[in-house]
Amino acid sequence: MFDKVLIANRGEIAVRVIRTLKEMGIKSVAVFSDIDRKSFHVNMADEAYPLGGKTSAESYLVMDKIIEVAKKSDAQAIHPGYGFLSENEKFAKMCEDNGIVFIGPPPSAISSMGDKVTARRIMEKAGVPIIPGLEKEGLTEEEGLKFAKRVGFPVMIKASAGGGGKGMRKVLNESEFSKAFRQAKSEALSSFGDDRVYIEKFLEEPHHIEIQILGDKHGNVIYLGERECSVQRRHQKVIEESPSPFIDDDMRKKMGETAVRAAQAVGYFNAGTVEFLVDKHKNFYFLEMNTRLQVEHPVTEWVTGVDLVEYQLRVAAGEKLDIKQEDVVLRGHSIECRIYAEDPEKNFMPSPGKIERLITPSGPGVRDDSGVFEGAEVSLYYDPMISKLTVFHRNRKLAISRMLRALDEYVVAGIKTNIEFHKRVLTHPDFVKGKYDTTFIDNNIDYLLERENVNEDIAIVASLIRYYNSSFAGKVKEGKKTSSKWKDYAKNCWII
Amino acid sequence: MFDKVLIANRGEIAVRVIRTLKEMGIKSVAVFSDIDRKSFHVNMADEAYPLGGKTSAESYLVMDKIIEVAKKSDAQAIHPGYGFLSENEKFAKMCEDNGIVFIGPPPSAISSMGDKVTARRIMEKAGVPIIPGLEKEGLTEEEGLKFAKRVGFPVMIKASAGGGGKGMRKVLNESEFSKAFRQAKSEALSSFGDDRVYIEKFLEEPHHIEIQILGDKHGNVIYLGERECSVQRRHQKVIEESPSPFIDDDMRKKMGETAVRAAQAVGYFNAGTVEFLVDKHKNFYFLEMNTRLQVEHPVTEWVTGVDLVEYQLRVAAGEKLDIKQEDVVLRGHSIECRIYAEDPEKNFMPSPGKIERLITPSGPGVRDDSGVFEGAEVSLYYDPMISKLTVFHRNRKLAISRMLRALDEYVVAGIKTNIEFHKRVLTHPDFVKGKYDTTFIDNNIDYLLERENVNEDIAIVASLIRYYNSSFAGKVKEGKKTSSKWKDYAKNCWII
Amino acid sequence: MEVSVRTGKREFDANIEKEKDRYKIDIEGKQFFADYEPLSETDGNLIVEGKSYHVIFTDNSVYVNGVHFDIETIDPLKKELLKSTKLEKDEGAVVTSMPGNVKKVLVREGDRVEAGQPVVVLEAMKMENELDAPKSGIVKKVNVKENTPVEANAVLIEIE
Amino acid sequence: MEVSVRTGKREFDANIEKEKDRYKIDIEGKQFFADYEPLSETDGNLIVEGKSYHVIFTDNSVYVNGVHFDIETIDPLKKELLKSTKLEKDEGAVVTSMPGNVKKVLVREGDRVEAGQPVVVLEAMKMENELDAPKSGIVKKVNVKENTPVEANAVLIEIE
Repeated sequence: MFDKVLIANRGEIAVRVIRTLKEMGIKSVAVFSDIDRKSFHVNMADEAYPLGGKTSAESYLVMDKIIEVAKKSDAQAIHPGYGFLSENEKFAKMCEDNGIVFIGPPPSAISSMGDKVTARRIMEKAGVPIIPGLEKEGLTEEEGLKFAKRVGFPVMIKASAGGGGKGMRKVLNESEFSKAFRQAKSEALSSFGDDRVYIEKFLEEPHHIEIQILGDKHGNVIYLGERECSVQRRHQKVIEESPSPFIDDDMRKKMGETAVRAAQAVGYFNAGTVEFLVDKHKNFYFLEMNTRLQVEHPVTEWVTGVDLVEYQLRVAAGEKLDIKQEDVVLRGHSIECRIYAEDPEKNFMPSPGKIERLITPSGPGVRDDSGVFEGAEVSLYYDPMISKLTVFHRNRKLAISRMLRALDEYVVAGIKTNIEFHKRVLTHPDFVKGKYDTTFIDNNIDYLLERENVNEDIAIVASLIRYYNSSFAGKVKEGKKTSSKWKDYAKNCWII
Repeated sequence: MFDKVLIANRGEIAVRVIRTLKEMGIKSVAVFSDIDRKSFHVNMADEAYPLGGKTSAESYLVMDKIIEVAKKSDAQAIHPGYGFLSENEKFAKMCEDNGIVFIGPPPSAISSMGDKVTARRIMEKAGVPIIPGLEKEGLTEEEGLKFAKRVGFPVMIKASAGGGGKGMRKVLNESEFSKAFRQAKSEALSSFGDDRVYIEKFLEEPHHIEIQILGDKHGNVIYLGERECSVQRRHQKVIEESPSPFIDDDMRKKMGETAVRAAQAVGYFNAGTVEFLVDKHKNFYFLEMNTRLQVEHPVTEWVTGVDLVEYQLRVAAGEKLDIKQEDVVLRGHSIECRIYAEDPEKNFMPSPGKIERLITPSGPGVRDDSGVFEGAEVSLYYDPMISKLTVFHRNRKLAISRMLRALDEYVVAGIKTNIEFHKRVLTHPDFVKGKYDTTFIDNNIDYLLERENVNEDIAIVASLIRYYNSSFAGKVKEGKKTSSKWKDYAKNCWII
Repeated sequence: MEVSVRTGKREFDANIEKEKDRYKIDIEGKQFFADYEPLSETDGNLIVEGKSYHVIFTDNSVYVNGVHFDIETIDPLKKELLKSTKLEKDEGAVVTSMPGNVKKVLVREGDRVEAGQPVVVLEAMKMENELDAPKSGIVKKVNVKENTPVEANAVLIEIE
Repeated sequence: MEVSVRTGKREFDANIEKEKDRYKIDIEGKQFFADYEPLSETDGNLIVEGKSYHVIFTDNSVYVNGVHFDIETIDPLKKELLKSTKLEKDEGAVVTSMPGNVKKVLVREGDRVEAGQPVVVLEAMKMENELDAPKSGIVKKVNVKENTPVEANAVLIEIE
């Protein structure tokens, strides 16, 4: 096993990886941008080296600098986390060339899965169901339209080299096709330097369900159940759960075995995720494969008892998997709520600033994977996800209750978060029944944004007491603490 | 199920119970002494009522006041936690008489198990092995000595009505017997108002292993594995784990079935613990039964997946157990470290004061059941246990590593704690091998109190930087922040 | 003690008095008896009619059991001052109802301004207030200089 | 900057200088280059030779990665003053080596005192210092009053 591992990442996932490294007796090396000098992962790591720069492009994406730190610190391996360089074939190769183990799959698997057209081709060959689609070099608008008419609208146009919604267009009918096709191509070009696009049948009321797999360098691949990720906002996952309330044991087995086939088709090792779209008739189609640790991996850890980061390290070090498929049993239910620094009432705009007060939940069946601490500054430079709250209980109903209890304990003051939004989702009748698909948030946004303000009178009582005490303590002098909002009020009252 | 439950307790166990009440949608009512107005459990509860008083005797032990609050707040049931009134037969009856459900066993079971002589008699009749001993009304010194000579020294003299080490004497040989007998009797009288004592064979290298049981009001009793509690200091548990590294499946089953028999012999329902002493030949003997929730219950919750507080409530409300014995599977390994506000270097003296800084661990497989918060005052009036840290992993070795990682994350500044002491225990070769009994701490105290101070130079560097910066910021004026310890130094330097 | 309160939807005068160890509070006719205990600089526990609440104060907000509220409290006298005099003698006049200190003049004579555009920053009642143009037009006259005091009802700027 | 340092076992003078963004520190011949970043009033992160440490300061202690240390730092001049003059002219004399202010006199003439028992509280160098009886005996003379200044080397109390 390694003695020292560098984590080429930041925030909660860097902290997450450091925790398992500590448990394995492996020294951890953090890297940080200028913005992140005060961050949690730097404080948690055994060693920390500056990358300089502010943006990701100036820091966490600079491969040379990271390799240099790895060499300087004698790190034998690099864990890339998710995002950043985690699915960068070039970086994986660069590690190899420098005698450093990249904790991920072989570079060839990254490149195969990174290009959607290639991935579809390989999956098709491996017998993995794919969404009816048309992908060919030099696809013309005419060919595309002909295909769309054949499979029926709506269809999706997607960038071959893309991801995350860029270069993606949903086309409802024939008349929209031409414009959408051209827009998708130009967006693909500007985003990925590659204007190739492909066309797919659009699935209605689709579920996003993904299978966690784990493979070693000796050809063994197992699956560790699924995650239901259909609570999404603009293709951004918000809440995930395992198992999915939508599928049963038979389907789980079928999807799991398909995912293993998909992984084996590209000679995969490492933890990985095969994402599927599942339509309302429970047909499932390969969507893409994420060749790295997933944000929502803790729900799988809860239900299977497997520490995925530990196994990433063991596999990377060449160990054989000591878990067999029959050892994997889902032992209850787990839910994850991603805590974002954002203001749901202002169209989910990021809400950077200082976390003035932070109380994280604890007690039975609760796990908080946080990337921040009280007093931390949430910057606009990086992802606004500050933490992942996960819970476990023996069934889904109890897990929802536990999550609501944990969310009640969770306090983040100073910046806005989506904690109240999560509570609305978890108490929505459709969510409670487990009857939701990827359209859930959009279709219920008004309900989900409502606030009850049951304790407004109490908030007033508290404010009055604060005002009363600070008046007598002579602290209202500045008028700042207790009445700063009256600035706006005063402004409105001027006679002009 | 109940709508509202009063918790007749404080600290971490009150918080623990409130968490499950919230998950079950039951309102929680806290009570508090004058000292506890600012405490965590008051802040967590839905409702809170003052009991007045400072000591336990003036507050948490005043039955009338607690019943009065329960009535005033319309609580239908009272959860007594552990300690205080949890094993008070009179209080259980008083609840009954006032139409309030006591969340515990029938009063008769409390009284049967509360008197050691009675308990021994019942256990003997039920075929539960007991330590060879002599108990009879009006036991004389001569009878005692005769018995001791027959079974062989050492023997233990114990108070019939006692517990917690009071009125307890270990007698190594005949010459000590007379004095010890008289001391035990007088201590028993002053502690419990009852001078009856009994005599037992003393077991060498004994393990303290206890079985968690759970019974309903319909006669069903199951056992939920064991807890190894042999890491003790003066009969005070410090670290517990489940399963015990000392026993195997066969023995677990034998002890479990014996514990169920013990519970059934007194018509038990509620969660309960049957404590056994196990000698080095793996003979086990009934020690006592705790007719309430146990401090160390979270390790059982981790390995069995059962929320014991939830089942206490369900059973108390008359529900039938929906878990059968065959459903109970131990799924890994859990360890608990009790975090005490105490100074191991000063003979474990309680260390009251303000918690200036508190950082609690999180991440995979870690649970912290705390009764305090940053800024809280730890008072001398009550138990100095501020938190229970528990971890879970798939085997014992990994669980130890995880606990060490979690202890590394745990920071309590301002008061002294036993966190470093725990780390010494967890890395002691005998503990690592799982080869320890109740003499472990006493036999290894020097090793366990050693400190490594590996980072002393870094502490000096930090102090110098602090001094440097505060000098330039003009903050050293007072000489307080950076050199208060020089008072003592200066004192020693005076020429007198 | 009278205190003016404003929430997102409501605006009213409340009353708070201290009676022994508790506070007696009147909010729009509803009476509350509150037992408040500070836990730290930011946190406190509030017990009202037996119910317990964890309260956190930040510079601008109060959190009750973790849920965020914007509640504004101010001395009713100050509030009255702020809105007392409704002068409307000249549609184009930027007038202050309070004495204060001109912090910044944001326009010059001859500038084109839009209705609602801030034209002067005035410091009064320890607060900075932006005064907006009452209508669109051209700045005819600037009657004040920066860092100079002005009287109540003074016409600071005239717009044509 | 010279700083006197005392730990449980060690006592020495250290040196600390600031060089650009980092601190250069000398501890008993060992040199450290430290990058320190405060995280809050109490917390900071320290990077020394690539190693990262979480540091917490309380009034009397410093915690490194959660582990508690008692480190005392003081201006070497003050320290010297505190221990410079070793007068031993009279075994029974309670003498101050520094000028200061008598805060409290804990004994009266004729009192019986034990060796090591505090007899005077002196405020000097912004610190309160208890002066102990150098030997057991009877207080023969109290030469000072509370709240009055005394010179260095003054004999405050005589014990016989």
